[in-house]
Amino acid sequence: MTATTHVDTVGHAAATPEVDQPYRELGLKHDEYTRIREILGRRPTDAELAMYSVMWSEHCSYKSSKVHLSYFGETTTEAMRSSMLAGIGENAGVVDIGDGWAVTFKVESHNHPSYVEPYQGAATGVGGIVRDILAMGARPLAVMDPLRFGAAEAPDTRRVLPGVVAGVGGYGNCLGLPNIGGEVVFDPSYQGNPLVNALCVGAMRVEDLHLAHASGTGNKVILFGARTGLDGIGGVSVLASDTFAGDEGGTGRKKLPSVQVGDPFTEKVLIECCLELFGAGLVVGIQDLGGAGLSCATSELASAGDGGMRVELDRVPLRAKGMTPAEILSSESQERMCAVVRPEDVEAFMDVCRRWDVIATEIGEVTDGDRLVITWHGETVVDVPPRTVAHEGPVYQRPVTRPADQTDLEADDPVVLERPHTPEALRAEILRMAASPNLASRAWVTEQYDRYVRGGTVLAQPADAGMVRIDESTGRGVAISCDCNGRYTRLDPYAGAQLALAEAYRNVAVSGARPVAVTNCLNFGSPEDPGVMWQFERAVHGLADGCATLGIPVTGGNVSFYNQTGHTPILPTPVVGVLGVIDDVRRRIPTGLGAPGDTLLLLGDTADEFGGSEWAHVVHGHLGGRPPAVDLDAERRLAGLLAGGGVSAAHDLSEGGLAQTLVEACLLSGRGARVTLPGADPFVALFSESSARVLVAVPESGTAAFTARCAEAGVPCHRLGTVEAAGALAIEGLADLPLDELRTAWEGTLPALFG
Amino acid sequence: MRIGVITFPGTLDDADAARAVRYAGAEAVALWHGDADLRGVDAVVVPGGFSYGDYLRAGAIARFAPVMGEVVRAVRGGLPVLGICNGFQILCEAGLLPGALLRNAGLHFVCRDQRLRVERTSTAWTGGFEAGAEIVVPVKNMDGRYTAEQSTVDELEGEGRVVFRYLGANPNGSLGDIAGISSADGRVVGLMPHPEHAIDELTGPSADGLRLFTSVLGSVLA
Amino acid sequence: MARVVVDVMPKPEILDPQGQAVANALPRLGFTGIADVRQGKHFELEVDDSVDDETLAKIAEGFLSNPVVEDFVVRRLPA
Amino acid sequence: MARVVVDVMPKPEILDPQGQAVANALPRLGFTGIADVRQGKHFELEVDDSVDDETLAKIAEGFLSNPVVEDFVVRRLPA
Ligand SMILES: Nc1ncnc2c1ncn2[C@@H]1O[C@H](COP(=O)(O)OP(=O)(O)O)[C@@H](O)[C@H]1O
Ligand SMILES: [Mg+2]
Repeated sequence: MTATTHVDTVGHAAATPEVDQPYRELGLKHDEYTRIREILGRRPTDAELAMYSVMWSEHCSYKSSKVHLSYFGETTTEAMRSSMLAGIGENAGVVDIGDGWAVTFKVESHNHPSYVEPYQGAATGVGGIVRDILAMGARPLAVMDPLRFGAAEAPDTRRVLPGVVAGVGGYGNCLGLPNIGGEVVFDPSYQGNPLVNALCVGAMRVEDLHLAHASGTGNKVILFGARTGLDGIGGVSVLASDTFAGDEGGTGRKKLPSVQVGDPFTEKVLIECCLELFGAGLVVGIQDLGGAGLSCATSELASAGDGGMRVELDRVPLRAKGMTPAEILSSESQERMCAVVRPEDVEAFMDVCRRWDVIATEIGEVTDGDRLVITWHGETVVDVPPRTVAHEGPVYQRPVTRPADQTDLEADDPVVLERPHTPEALRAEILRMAASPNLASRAWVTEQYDRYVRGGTVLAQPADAGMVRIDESTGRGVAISCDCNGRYTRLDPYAGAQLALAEAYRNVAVSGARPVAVTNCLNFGSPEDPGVMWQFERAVHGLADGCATLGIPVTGGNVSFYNQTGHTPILPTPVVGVLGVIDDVRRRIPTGLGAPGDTLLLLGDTADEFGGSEWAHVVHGHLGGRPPAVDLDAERRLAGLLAGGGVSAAHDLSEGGLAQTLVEACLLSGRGARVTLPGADPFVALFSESSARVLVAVPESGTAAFTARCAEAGVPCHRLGTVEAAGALAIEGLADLPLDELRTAWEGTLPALFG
Repeated sequence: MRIGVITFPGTLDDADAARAVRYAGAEAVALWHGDADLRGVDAVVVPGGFSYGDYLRAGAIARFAPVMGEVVRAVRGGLPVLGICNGFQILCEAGLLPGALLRNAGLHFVCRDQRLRVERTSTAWTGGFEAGAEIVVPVKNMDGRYTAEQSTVDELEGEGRVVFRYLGANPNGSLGDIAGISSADGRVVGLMPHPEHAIDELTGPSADGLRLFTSVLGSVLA
Repeated sequence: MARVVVDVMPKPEILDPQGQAVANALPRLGFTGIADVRQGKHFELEVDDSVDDETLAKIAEGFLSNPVVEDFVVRRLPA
Repeated sequence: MARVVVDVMPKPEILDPQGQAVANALPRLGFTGIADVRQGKHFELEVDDSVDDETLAKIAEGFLSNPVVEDFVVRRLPA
């Protein structure tokens, strides 16, 4: 049996319109299939059907989210756009950060694969986002990993979390990229739907920006990197079994696991090889191969270019025997890239690949037509207008309805919850909160990640934001933070998305950097649920409006739908990443307490706000009411103040409130503090999660000047106390908490659960 | 003074090692695994990373590279060589240092700021330290558990060839808390922690690691 | 007491970067004629005679291997 | 073409934390009667008939295993 004897060619497809094709099994709706037949004027071949089905999937086509995502564009002003070199629609957004440097960053989800196979799912998630950044022409500089799991003590979390963390580390460490931050959040709603988001940031000289375009008739298309195997073609295997049915008892591939295995060593070599190719000016256009593999790379390159493309699929180096054209086009084998190269540069291109032992194969060329034509041993198996595959997929206006329970949820105000009053009870509550899974030290996770490689890491976990140096001569660098509180978003998706933005923005500002751009990863339930679509629409609007208020653009993002078990969706989780620029990383603000004798100030006001709070969750298992009020103007004033310096250390306030911030600041710097709580109600002062607040340490001698600057900037400032050398957090009239006791509480939890 | 820094496929900390060399005031010379040529350098650093993915065994494949043949030859002539992390593993695999480095006892990759004691200062790479100095240098590895036959360990201890020892919690289950060792003549040193990540307080926990690189300047010029 | 061996190998269609690394290195070391290498895990267990084959299969499948990406073989060694 | 298997195990006197971890976990999973577990590597090679036993031993000893800490066994499988 040879594959060629059974291949479904364009000619064969035209001659056999009646053939029954398994489009439903491939996830296409009847009217989508009908549209493909209309576009082509005949039925699609197996290979075409494979391409359209993956490219028109929710994941690749954004068919449910497109109509909402356009709001990001509508709300981005010219001023916000001015420093954007590439935005939504490219592999990753690119921002001009000055001095001739461009920075690109993006988050992507790898949620479901990480549930099926935690290690490989997480590993290939990191690998994929790194290739996205590489495809912009940038050197990848660092990664981050916002993660969410089911309840900390659930048995499945014990399966998923250690595997995910080992996978993120196994891939990133071996690739030589420092991990500079992320999130670990536990909530029962993620049981069965863990969220594994991965962020990568890279930098390049502005003139080296490479976009995914296949232009220039006669230019060659070169596939390089790993061989193509049967990875991740689960869905398309129905075509294979169809094609082969009857032969040798049907060698269908029904049982193929749809997992991909990562090879970080190959990716490391691929990165160095690509950078050498870029440096030598040998690349006209480039695209990574991620989800949808060659289907995506060829159709996107061709449709973004000015001509057509011809590809000889039988030239693709394979790892498995007997692969069909449809399988080769759909394979999600990792560590591959596709480049467009001028004919006169092909030899030099191949030389660089040989030096790095990277397999490179010319598989086609750019043509002057407007068709993507793919042949298999001389016969045409694909002949399509590439835009119809890559950009003109279906668009849905899904029904949007505010969920029926939303009103009751908002009405369920946490004021009714029993609060601790006595000093003893408050002291115990501080320790209990510090030890709770969402607030406890992340060291068990982050110690598995290399933070030092490349020698440019200035801040990393447990700092508020990660920071890397980009230019060694000037000290110019970037800071990034990713945040989201899904409980806030559940209570109010519009405000929740803004609170995520506010926190990431604040974390970046607290590091001493100036926030300049935003990326996101919107993790939601099923778009076919009108309630979920309502959450989605509200969150997008909240984020976009928030960005407009702050004056920083969304440069890209990713949508992950269908995160639900049965009819129960996850908490709506729009993870927001904010990028900041710092002219000289030597001026970064360390996270912690500063020197003994420094004055401790609380910037921002505290109100009685417990809706969606960690305290309500930990102590009462309660979720209801309103999330904390959003005040983006206050966030902006705060950021402006911090950019002016004068601070020796800082730490932002978020989940767990001031109590948690004080505990962490003491433990991170190994110093004590003597503080008096502001306001009349110690419980509110300790645990409220009001936004736009930061704890800062200011040298004693500079305190008066700093508070004057606060007044000028319109930032409320409350004197809390002083930093002490001695080892305790002393809260006046309430509690004396020795650092050792705090440390035991804070550091013991994750090792005990996952040790 | 010129110090070579070798790059294998999968080497990660070569740029960092080169930066440390420059901070120490020497010239860093890039050496390529496939070239049997040390380009006339006065000392060599075999840096950290995951050469060939460490898929077979840490350092197992890299040690057969053409450049390593030259390193082995030059060591016989007294060339100072420093192996850091994967570089240490490669030197052990190549037989330039005794013993082997196995999977961490905790079975996880461990990255932390590690306290060390400098046990031997009569090596090409530690001459600038005070005997018994305590330093802080990052450790980050998957396979850092130093292991050797008891007789080898006894010999190392007896001859004072343990150069660095972990203080506080042993991060990987290394025998005798051994973090780094040297050849009998003190010209070849291997250690798991990363001195090239401790060359200033901006990007590392201390600047203690820089002293290994300044030490070798002294030892070569002397 | 019986000695039991469990060999766990990546499934044939699954990428095996470890085996690949070895296969690619062999010719460089001067060894030719090795067409393919796959690398997996080898476990040696000392088990009580009371432990039956079904239990061993459960241990191998549910714990020593990851059925999503690996196959296994259990062998009892002659005492 | 012949199929050759090489098993590489940590020497008996070398601490084997991976095997230990398995051995410690089994009782927690409800499997009793497993006295000891050791974990090593298992290689499967496809070799040309021209490759003799001596060459295979060299590959196993000089490359697939580290004689300082590991032992190995080479087996040719019946075709
Ligand atoms: N999965 C992870 N990977 C890397 N760093 C993490 C991860 N989870 C948390 N961190 C880091 O731990 C620190 C504390 O996290 P978090 O409490 O979420 O910070 P914040 O509330 O300031 O956003 C931060 O530096 C964060 O980047
Ligand atoms: Mg956070």
